Amino acid sequence: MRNLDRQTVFLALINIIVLLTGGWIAGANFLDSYNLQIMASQVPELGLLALGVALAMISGNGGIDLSGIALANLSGITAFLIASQLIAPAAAPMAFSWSFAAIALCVGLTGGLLNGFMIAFTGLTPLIATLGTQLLFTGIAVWLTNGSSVSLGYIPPLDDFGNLPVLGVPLCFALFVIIAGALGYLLRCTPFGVRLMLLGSNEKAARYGGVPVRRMIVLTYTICGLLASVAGVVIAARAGSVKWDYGSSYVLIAILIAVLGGVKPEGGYGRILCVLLAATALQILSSLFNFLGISNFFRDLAWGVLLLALLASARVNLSLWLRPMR
Amino acid sequence: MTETSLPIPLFTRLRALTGRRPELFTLGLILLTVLGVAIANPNFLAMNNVFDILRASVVRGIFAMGVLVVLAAGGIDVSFTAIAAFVMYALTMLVHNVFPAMPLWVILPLAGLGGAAFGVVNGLLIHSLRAPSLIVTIGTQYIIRSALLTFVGTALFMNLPASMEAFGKASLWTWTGESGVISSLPATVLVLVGAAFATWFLLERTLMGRAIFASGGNPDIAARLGFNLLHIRLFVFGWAGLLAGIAGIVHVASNRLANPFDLAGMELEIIAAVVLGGARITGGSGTVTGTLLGVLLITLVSNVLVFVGIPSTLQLAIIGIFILLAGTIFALRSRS
Amino acid sequence: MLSQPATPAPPPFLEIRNLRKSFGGVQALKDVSLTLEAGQIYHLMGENGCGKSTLIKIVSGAQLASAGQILIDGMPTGTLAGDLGAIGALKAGIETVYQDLSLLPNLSVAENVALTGQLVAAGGRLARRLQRAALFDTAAQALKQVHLPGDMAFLTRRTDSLPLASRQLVAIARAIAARARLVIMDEPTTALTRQEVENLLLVVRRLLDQGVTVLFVTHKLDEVKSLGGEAIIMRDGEIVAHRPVATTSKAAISQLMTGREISEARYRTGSVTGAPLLEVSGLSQPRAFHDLSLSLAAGEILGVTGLLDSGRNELALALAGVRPAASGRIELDGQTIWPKTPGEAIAAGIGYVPEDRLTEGLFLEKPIRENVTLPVLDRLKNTFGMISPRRARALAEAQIAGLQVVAPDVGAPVQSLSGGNQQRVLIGRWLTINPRLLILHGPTVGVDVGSKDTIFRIIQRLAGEGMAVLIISDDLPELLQNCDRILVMRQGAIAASYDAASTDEDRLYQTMASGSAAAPAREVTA
Amino acid sequence: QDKQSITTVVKITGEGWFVRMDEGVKAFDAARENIDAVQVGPAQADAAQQARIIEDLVAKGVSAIAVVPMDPSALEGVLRRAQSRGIKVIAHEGDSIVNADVDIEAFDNAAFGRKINEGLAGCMGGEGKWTSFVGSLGSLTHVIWADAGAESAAANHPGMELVAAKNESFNDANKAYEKAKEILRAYPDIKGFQGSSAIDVIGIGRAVEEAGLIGKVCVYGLGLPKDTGPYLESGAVNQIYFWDPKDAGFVMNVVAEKVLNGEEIADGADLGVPGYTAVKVSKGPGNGIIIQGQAWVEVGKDGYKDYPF
Ligand SMILES: Nc1ncnc2c1ncn2[C@@H]1O[C@H](COP(=O)(O)OP(=O)(O)OP(=O)(O)O)[C@@H](O)[C@H]1O
Ligand SMILES: Nc1ncnc2c1ncn2[C@@H]1O[C@H](COP(=O)(O)OP(=O)(O)OP(=O)(O)O)[C@@H](O)[C@H]1O
Ligand SMILES: [Mg+2]
Ligand SMILES: [Mg+2]
Repeated sequence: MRNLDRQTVFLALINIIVLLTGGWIAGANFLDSYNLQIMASQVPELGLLALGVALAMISGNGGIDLSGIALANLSGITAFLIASQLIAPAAAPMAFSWSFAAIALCVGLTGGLLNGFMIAFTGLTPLIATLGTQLLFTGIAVWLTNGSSVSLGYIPPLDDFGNLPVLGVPLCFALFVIIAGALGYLLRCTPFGVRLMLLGSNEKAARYGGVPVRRMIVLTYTICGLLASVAGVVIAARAGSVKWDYGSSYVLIAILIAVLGGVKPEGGYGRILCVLLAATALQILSSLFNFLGISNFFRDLAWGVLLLALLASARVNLSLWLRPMR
Repeated sequence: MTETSLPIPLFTRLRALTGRRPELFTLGLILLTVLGVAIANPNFLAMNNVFDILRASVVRGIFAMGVLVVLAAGGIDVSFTAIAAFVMYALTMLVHNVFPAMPLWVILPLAGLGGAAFGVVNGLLIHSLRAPSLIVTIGTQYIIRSALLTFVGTALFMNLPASMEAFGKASLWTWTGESGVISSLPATVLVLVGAAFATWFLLERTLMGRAIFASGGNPDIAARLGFNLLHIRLFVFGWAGLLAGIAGIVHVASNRLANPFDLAGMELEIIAAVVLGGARITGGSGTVTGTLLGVLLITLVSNVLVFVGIPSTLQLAIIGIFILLAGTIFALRSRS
Repeated sequence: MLSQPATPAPPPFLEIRNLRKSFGGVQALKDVSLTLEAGQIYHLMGENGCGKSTLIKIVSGAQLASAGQILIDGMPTGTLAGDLGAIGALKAGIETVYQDLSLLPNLSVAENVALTGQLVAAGGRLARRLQRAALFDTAAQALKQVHLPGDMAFLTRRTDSLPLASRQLVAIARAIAARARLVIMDEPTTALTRQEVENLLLVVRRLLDQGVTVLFVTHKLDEVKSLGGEAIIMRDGEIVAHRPVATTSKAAISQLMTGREISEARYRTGSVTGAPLLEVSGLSQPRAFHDLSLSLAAGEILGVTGLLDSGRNELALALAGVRPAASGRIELDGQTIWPKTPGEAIAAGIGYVPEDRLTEGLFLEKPIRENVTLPVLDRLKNTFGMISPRRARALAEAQIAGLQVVAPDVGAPVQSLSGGNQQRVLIGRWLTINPRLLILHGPTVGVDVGSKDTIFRIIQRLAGEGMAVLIISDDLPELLQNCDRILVMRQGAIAASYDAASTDEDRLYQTMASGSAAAPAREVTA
Repeated sequence: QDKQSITTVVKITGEGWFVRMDEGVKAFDAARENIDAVQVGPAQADAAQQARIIEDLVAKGVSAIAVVPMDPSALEGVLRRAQSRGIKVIAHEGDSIVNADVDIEAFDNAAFGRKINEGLAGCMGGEGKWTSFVGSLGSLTHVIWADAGAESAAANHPGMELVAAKNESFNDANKAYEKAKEILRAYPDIKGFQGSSAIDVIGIGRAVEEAGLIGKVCVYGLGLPKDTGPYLESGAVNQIYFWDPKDAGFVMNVVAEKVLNGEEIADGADLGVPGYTAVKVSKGPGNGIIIQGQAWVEVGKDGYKDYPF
């Protein structure tokens, strides 16, 4: 128990330290409310995908979701193509936005179900299954758009959702936090979450203990798909356009965030709050680098080092040094 | 229960055979694909096509040999493309700037050495951090690639050393089609043959090979039986790095340019090829023959779509479906 | 220590001096000293968690000692035993057959048997040619000594495709192939049927004849008696006694191990009170069992035994919904049920304690609380659909108190408990659903006499409360001590049914092992 | 008074093209005491990363952003927010962008496409099969060049037959090579290639060289002198077309400075940079304007050594 708290505190501290260091060396602009809002509104795309990866990892059995960003893009593209057929965005922007979101969620649900079924019923390892669906989703997106990006145009409600702060908090960030909160609640406090953790810790024992393993796996990856489609809506809202290869660098970054957040890649353990804190820490760090005009290559280097350092910190036994000398 | 001595049905026997020799299944898929494409477009069986597919398989194949060894030992490596990029770019620059006359037989071993050094660091980290190799190599991939781009260089590099230029152009056999188009079997194929043979020898004829499969089957037990896990990991990732370094140079030589942005994002596709060749992603199995077939299969599928007349916008989706279907059949087969 | 010869003689084969080992705060070994002579058999005995496995791991180089010395032929192997390392121990001729056998599942029989020899010859260095011809030769010879086939088909089989008994023998063949001077066996007989145990004991005797020293770890006193030699008894990380087996009674050994008296008497005191609860008729599963019928009343304890391939395990799995049968009829309390998943069995009121608690039963790194409350999570929800932490804790605490589990806190991970306590946590899980029928599959495998005693008392209490209990086990004394009736299965059918009070091990065993031609000794219909 | 800051955001850091552009930005920075001009860009060719960088610049509060968009439509949102915070937005190679004050094109894209195709047609003698390559179908300018080339061929050279148009090379020389091989296989009698991405001609050139078709097949297209050099030497690539990214980088900053100072840029204005001495100004898709220069350069085997990039 104490161990868990240590990690949360550690990540929270990183957030605060980076933020303060930023304010100190990058100037007051870094800490003003506008920049905080910008950083907050940048977190959800990646954060949602990282939550999906975390969930897949927790379910165990080599769980991972490589198809997240591909599904997010496909959701956005399909939703736009269908919704703009049904409703003219300019005429009824609100109705358009809602139907856009609804269709995107349906696509995410379908894609997640496909992942879940592939993994639960064919015995395909998640890595290969989601690699296959990643290509499939990307491929469909390319086919639908002929490879070019699709511009949504300026649709006020969507744009507001992506960028407008309400009471100082960007809407999409608020949604992200709410989703993360719900997910955290689901994992920690509900029978589903406890079963998922147990399933990830020992699949056979979970089956013998009456956990409906396949249903759980399908459900888990469906949630991952839904998270991806929400990310798709956020992307569409913020970029004002959708394209098949948007965020192609996100696949590995999402895994990075999940692992930085302390999710055990072998399954059975992970905390949503930590994943959230890892996502914000990475965001603040990367914004800081942009503020300082530090090369983006160097930022990637820093992330790699951070990941290894975090893995190493789990290996270092602090009590070894804290023990008084004999 | 006593087994009845009824003649075993053909299907069951076939299944038992592919259970023992999963690469036969891969071979079957290849034959099916070739047959399908040849029916759709008989031109496909022309010699220049065979050469082209071989040529396109070389770099993938060399990488895949390294990945096979890592998978067999129960690990996953996604940093090898970054290692290859680093080695190929840094070494090409070094040779060009300092020893422009360096012959190929020095360059290739140097590349191997450089790659192996990175790989050994991977192995060391995985062993000492006791973390899953997928995660550790994601970290090192970031570090290696961005170190290359931050500290070594980012620009496309066209002035290859003469020996590499010649190696890229060398051909084992040239064939002139009726239209006067020349196609040639590149000499780089020899590197793949060498890498495959060395990997086969290593896996099947040395104690290290057995140790690799042993640690892939169950590392704790292997350690108890006296196999030194640290040595195995250092070797396995070192081997993957070595082959990656060599593959990088082959890539540069045959492309006749060194682009530090190249090869990124290829890693998962190569892992998929090895898995389609019958190696389990959970470790402890896999063969060189199967891996070569897996690479051939992936190259084939990504190269024949034009021949069948599938528009290029559908290619990604088709390859995805193919991986899902083949993977599923594989998974179902090995489960029964 | 105790058996040190008085006159100066050649140094003992193996001497352990003042060995200590601690894990964090736990002192697993406290100052252990021990001498082993060549060609002798030693039995290492003691309750769960007394430090047997730790001692073995240190001697075989799998773990480092905190302090102490190990000498082989009078020569120190380093200040700390762990300096030996796995390969060092193998070189010194120490072979260990661990509880889990330590076979490499994906390698062939030949490789499992003979690879170690080549590895030791190479001094652990891996950059060596694999001697393929020698590999097969050595393996074939070693396998012959344990009565396994040495033909190519068997040599090239993957070990994970072998039955358990053969795997046990393959592991011993490995020790033979490596020309071990000391063979350590950690609970080698837990999963074997009696026939297989006999076979194993035969092999052990032959090893002794060849001058090999054997260190045998077991909880089964009968085997100790049958093999003779010396008993080394541990309690709480210390050696408390070292005496010849021949002159020490079973009761005395038990008492030395536990520090209290354990009765050998029958635990079953109650009698069947209720009406028939479980009615199974015509249950069949191809290649496992066919046309099984049995009935079990509330408050009754029914034992089922048989050889490994008799279908008893499959019967357990079919009733528990893990691997449903193909045809037949199961009635529980007048209702026809057909559990296709463990979940459905649980819903019908069937609890199943699986055979292998580590891989099939427990979530080792998870707290006791979650291990116990898994089947009833839905019942612990409050109005917000949230598991009430208070209720979960209270339930888990009630269960472990009822089963006398020794644990610091229900938040402690299960892996911090000893084997007997782990088993009780697992039983506690099923008691949360108040099952009508509790199926116990090998309830005391790898559990020491003290914990066994506790578990048996719990079983009796449950039956007394009206639960129907089905014990599937090959530990015949356990069945005789606890059951009302014992069904003996053979080749997928029920060969006989005995009244437990009036039968004995020999008769049960004969029924189990006799060929299908021999008629059962006496049929008792319930 | 605060120094003004102009940040140029490119598609990807480190590529030869943008390294050369950086020289222009640096030159501008050195030339202006009171202006800080720097160039940044993402590490991966990913529109998302580019958008993030711009957002951070907006938060940082730079005076002007000059951007070479990876995917113009993916930047509309963030550029609108930049403008609403009073930041001036200059684009280059993005004449479809609505939320920009100025878009600078080195030339009239359609004219550039026609020009390349004219060269190709001359080499082919106005007869035979030819095909075109684009970096990706999403690259607007590439598509314009390829389409304009196709129109020009259709209008002026009825003997030229366009086959398998607009092959995607994904800005990867190896992919361009493999595509070109496929084309050579599928159309053994092909006579000409028109490339759009700077590396297209490298890949095509290699395929042509290996097939022993130097002199039989014409290769024309966008290219960088230094990178394409070996193929120009061997004759596998006949002629390359480009504009100097250094000048483009410089002129973007010049325009940004003018916009910051509130200066009007009229039709025919002289921006003081070669190729941009008499620019054409037209209205953009949004409230901004589009500036067009005549900054193209065309070199073959003989002239490429004059350009050190
Ligand atoms: N790796 C470890 N970390 C912490 N404690 C350990 C570890 N291994 C053993 N222990 C503790 O050391 C003590 C001795 O354990 P050991 O496994 O040697 O017992 P054992 O006599 O073999 O028991 P059993 O009969 O159940 O096999 C126990 O209290 C156990 O909990
Ligand atoms: N020295 C030997 N004595 C007896 N049988 C052997 C010996 N060497 C190999 N065999 C068996 O003969 C069969 C064929 O051997 P081969 O050398 O072709 O190995 P393989 O595993 O089939 O091939 P590869 O190593 O190429 O995958 C196998 O079943 C192998 O186990
Ligand atoms: Mg033990
Ligand atoms: Mg200046």
